Amino acid sequence: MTVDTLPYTTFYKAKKGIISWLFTLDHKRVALLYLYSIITFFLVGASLGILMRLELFHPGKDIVEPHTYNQIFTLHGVIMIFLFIIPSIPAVFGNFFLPLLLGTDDVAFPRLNLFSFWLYAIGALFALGTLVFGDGPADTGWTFYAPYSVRTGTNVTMSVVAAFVLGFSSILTGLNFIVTIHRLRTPGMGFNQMPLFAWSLYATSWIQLLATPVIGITLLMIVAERVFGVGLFDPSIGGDPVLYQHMFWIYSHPAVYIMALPAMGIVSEIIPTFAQRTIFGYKAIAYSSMAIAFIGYFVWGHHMFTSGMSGPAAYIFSILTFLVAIPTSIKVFNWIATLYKGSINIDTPLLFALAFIFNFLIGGLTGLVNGALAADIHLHDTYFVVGHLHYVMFGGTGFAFFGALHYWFPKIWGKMYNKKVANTAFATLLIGFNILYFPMIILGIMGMPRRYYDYLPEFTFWNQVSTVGSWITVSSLIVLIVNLFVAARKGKKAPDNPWGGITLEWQTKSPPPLENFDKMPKIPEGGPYNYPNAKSSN
Amino acid sequence: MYASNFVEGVDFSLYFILAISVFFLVGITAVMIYFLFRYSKKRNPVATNIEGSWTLEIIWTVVPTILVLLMFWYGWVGYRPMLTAPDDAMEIQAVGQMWKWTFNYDNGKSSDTLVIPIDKPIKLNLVSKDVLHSLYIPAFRLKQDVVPGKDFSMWFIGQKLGRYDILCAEYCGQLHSYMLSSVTVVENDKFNTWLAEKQDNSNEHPGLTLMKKNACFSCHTTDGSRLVGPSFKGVVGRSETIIVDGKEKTITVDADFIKHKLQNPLSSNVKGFQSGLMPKLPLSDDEISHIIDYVSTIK
Amino acid sequence: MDHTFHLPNSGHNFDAKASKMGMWLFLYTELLLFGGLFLVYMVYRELNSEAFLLASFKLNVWMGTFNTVLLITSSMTIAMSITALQKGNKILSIRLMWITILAALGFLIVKYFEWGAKFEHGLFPGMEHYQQLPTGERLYFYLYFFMTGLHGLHVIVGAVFIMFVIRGVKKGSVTPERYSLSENAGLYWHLVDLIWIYLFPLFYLIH
Amino acid sequence: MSEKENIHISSYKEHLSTWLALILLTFMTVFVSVFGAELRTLSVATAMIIATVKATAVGYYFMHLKYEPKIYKIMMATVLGLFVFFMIMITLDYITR
Ligand code: HEA
Ligand code: HEA
Ligand code: HEC
Ligand code: CUA
Ligand SMILES: [Cu+2]
Repeated sequence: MTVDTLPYTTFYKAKKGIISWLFTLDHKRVALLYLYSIITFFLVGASLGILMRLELFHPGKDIVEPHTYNQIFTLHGVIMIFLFIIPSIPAVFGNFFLPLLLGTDDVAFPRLNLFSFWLYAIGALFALGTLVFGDGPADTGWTFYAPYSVRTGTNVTMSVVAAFVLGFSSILTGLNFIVTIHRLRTPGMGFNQMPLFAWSLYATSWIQLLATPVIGITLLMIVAERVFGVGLFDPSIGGDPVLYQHMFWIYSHPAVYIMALPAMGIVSEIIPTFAQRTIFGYKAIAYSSMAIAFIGYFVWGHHMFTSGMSGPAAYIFSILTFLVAIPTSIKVFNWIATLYKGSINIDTPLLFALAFIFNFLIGGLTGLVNGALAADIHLHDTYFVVGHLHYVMFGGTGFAFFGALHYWFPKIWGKMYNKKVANTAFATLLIGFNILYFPMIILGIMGMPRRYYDYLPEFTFWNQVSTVGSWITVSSLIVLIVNLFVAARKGKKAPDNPWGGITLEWQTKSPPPLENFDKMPKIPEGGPYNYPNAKSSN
Repeated sequence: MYASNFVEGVDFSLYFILAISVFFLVGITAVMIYFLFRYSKKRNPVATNIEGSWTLEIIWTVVPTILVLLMFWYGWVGYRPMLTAPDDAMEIQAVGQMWKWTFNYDNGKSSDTLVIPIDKPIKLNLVSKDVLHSLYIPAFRLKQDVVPGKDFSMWFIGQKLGRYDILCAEYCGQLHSYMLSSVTVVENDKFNTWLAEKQDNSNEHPGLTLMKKNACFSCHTTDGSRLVGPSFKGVVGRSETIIVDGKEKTITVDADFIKHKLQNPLSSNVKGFQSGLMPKLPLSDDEISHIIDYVSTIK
Repeated sequence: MDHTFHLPNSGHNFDAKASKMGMWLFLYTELLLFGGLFLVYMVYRELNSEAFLLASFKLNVWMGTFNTVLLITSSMTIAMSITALQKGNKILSIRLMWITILAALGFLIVKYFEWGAKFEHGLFPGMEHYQQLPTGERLYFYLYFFMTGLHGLHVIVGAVFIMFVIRGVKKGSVTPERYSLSENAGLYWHLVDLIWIYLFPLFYLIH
Repeated sequence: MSEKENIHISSYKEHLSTWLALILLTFMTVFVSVFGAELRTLSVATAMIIATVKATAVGYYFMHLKYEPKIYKIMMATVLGLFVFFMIMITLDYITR
């Protein structure tokens, strides 16, 4: 641990004033701009989620009209997907830590990086602008399925343009990361000496780069269709709504791995640090990221098993869906094996990482159920899918996001949070989360369709359990966020390397100086996680 | 006995995967928690660097692969029979439109709910008049999207007497969650008498019959309350604000306006209501005048 | 404050290889953007092959051929302009770039007349005659306008990009040693050509 | 970066001959389609093959792909492979419906 008492200027203090933030070229500041916006949108989206749960507490009308409910879940989905979860880990922690992990001082194209943030901001304005302009936010579901999305009078155009702009922002982030990884690794660091988070970002970036344009053009077609009044998916001119679904999912399935892979990268960082030993199966984890990214392109059809797709196509998509589960399971087993013979320091970030594994298991295994043709015929578009998607996205990526926040908090702010409060928030969050979403899986098996404003009386009990869970979840999240907020302002000073990590970001000061490193960072001998204090295995 | 011929296959694939899932979930979680205690910093102050093991990697690649292939297989086995209906299946047309199901039988009978004979293959030919819907019978474990412009179908055999819910499982707009109906499985002879029952519309206003048939009442009420569209109560002669080409104007609703509205639903929009929802229905001039005739009687 | 240490692998250094790689990656996204449209085209053509055939007779093959030649030629001139720049011949390089821009302009003018003719016949989506066409032909013209329109947009962007390079060469920010901007403009322009190479047979030559 | 860049400067002659090939191929494809109308499906196939040959020439010579490091070719192949896979899967759905 370097205890450097020489005064230095942190990146916070290097320049002053709001302008210096909004036009910054420093990757760390861009990351923080993203962080604050993303947390804001998460809170907006989450509040909409709470509203839905309140409405669903009883069958029949409780607080909003059906039309409003439909707008709420659409806006909830759009915010959570495009404004929160897709940018969450790459744009915040990727931006902040990729250069640090690689031992460089910025991403390859700092200007482009700022530009992606601005695109993100513009996209966000469009998404929220639907609240004010036109006939309110879209009421189509986040999937914007034609032809309903073409017929409805709500402001679909603006929501779709928002998604388009946000997609562009995501493409540019991906592009930036790929070039950064290819060109800016510190001398001596080959691909196989890169930390696993960098690997996962590399895989993610390729998905962002190659899948996003497809949805871009698809959404443009929806816009054109609404503007000219006729279009490519309109059945009355021979168009095919099922083709729209193909185009949509060609992007949106790979997109779920944009959400999941960086989260897996985080977990692969946290576990070795807290087990104080090298990661088990470095190459298996690294290459399985690439495998997931690659196979992930070929399974989009599993969202369309009931859409009228042909039997042979369903057959192939189903088999490929199952194959994509294999590289994920390889990762899970390697993580567990990394705990074996470690010297485990049970601390908040590790708890989040392990909770990620637990939740993601439930999410992933329910995903397998969805992938089976017969089962999916029954479960498609029911609450089972809603349960699945929250388990993987919130229980998985969401937990990893909060885990990363707790892991790197001392590095970003140079302060330490109150661990007792953090652990309490964690425990209640885990419990509340499961009470909130497990009932949805049961409801789905019982046959309750999703996007339902009202439901049959037999579904009441589990809906009420779920709503109660949502209250626990809110409370614990508020505690979690307030705790971090307080710590950032007046927490105790944290050491430069509080967890004893050996990846390069821990070799600089907390918070890092403007140029990240003031001397050449040293790559650990024998792999990025080869802890010098641990016994070697033979 | 299962409610339909598909229940067994679907449930088997579902519970087969769930069982394996529970095994892995419990197993992995237990091992994780055990390691957490066994190798905590207190109990095991010095860690051991283990780089990995290709034997293990291969084991935990191959075993899940075999398991998922099994899962795939049972999924396919349960699904395959859904693809092709037997030739002797009885065909019924199922029409989905915003927010109503209609079932048309070969003899011209049409009904809001589905009634089928027991133990007989039924083939539903699915037609959508507007947007996507999905005909979902949870008890039968069966679901198929209804796509405008495409002739898709689904088939099944009702194997147990009783009444089961039909739900719409594909989001289709405002009242998606109210697009409900039911399927009743009855004895064969009971079905035949039901099918032969003629619907007696002779003392009903022809306009009303037409409007029921076209599902006007899923959006419009006759008692003055607001649903999706304006109520028909006292429409004729009502003065209201409409929006044409983005400009507001005040008109008095009369027969001509209604006729125009039915022929070109998108040409105008009543202020305060969502535009774009009122469907364009293939109505002849005669039918339109019947409808107008009836609408004028709703006071 | 006063540390003088700088990493050798800095994101703020000029790195020609990085910017070329960035450009290529960007081209991939462009390819897949059009790729999405090609997928839609493929499906609809499969479902309506007769109608597509009939509709394609309403396009003018010779105008299309002329435009193809224009784009190929401009592709050559821009490639040559990079060679000229690398060899230090700035004036030739600028001239070749101007020729490229002129070709782009020519392309757009021909397109303008083609589109104009279609407008006159009311073939633009939403127009009177369009609404009376059989469904397959409507899809064809919808795709025609969408795809050539988007391509036209790329032609404009490419031309503007090249103008920036010309300015750079004149001002001295693009030089025989530091030519990656001109290289990237060239790559972009070739992509525009590449897409047209497929658009041309798919719309004009289904005979 | 400090490492030595190995710059390849393509010659004017190479560009010119590529151009010539492209023009010839263009006229060939027009010829086949306008005068070989009876061939029908065959002409679609030829048109696409010719287009692909042209595209390869543009990529290889005009865009210098030939002289780039291997990684560029791998990336390009991946992208195209991906796209072809999309085409195959969607076609599969439509032809087996
Ligand atoms: C972070 C996002 C994320 C992730 C990672 C996943 C991962 C997976 N998803 Fe999920 N999915 C979504 C987000 C995600 N999904 C969303 C948002 C939707 C709904 C979209 C909408 O309609 O709105 C959806 C919907 C969805 C469907 C469509 C359901 C329907 O609408 O009918 C299907 C169907 O196959 C599916 C499957 C899978 C599978 C097989 C995986 C796999 O990758 C999971 C792999 C993981 C594991 C398998 C667990 C770990 C493995 C082990 C512990 C080893 C033991 C396991 C074996 C024996 C193999 N998902
Ligand atoms: C990352 C993604 C994500 C996350 C985190 C969430 C979080 C939540 N979602 Fe989400 N959800 C989706 C993504 C997500 N959702 C998607 C993609 C859909 C599909 C949409 C569609 O069908 O088109 C969906 C659909 C969906 C439905 C189904 C709607 C339907 O089909 O009818 C429901 C229903 O209960 C629901 C509920 C919730 C709830 C209660 C939360 C809660 O967990 C939220 C918990 C968080 C909090 C409670 C935050 C606490 C803080 C505050 C409340 C603010 C306090 C204020 C300050 C301190 C300033 N969601
Ligand atoms: C899917 C919902 C829906 C269905 C089905 C529907 N309508 Fe409507 N209708 C609307 C909406 C919404 C409006 C108001 C908005 C507008 O003007 O477009 C409307 C407006 C009208 C108006 C104008 C009312 C006024 O106050 O000026 C008439 C008349 C009308 N509908 C008749 C019918 C008839 C007759 C049918 C059946 C044959 C029918 N509608 C079916 C949704 C529907
Ligand atoms: Cu019909 Cu939902
Ligand atoms: Cu998916």
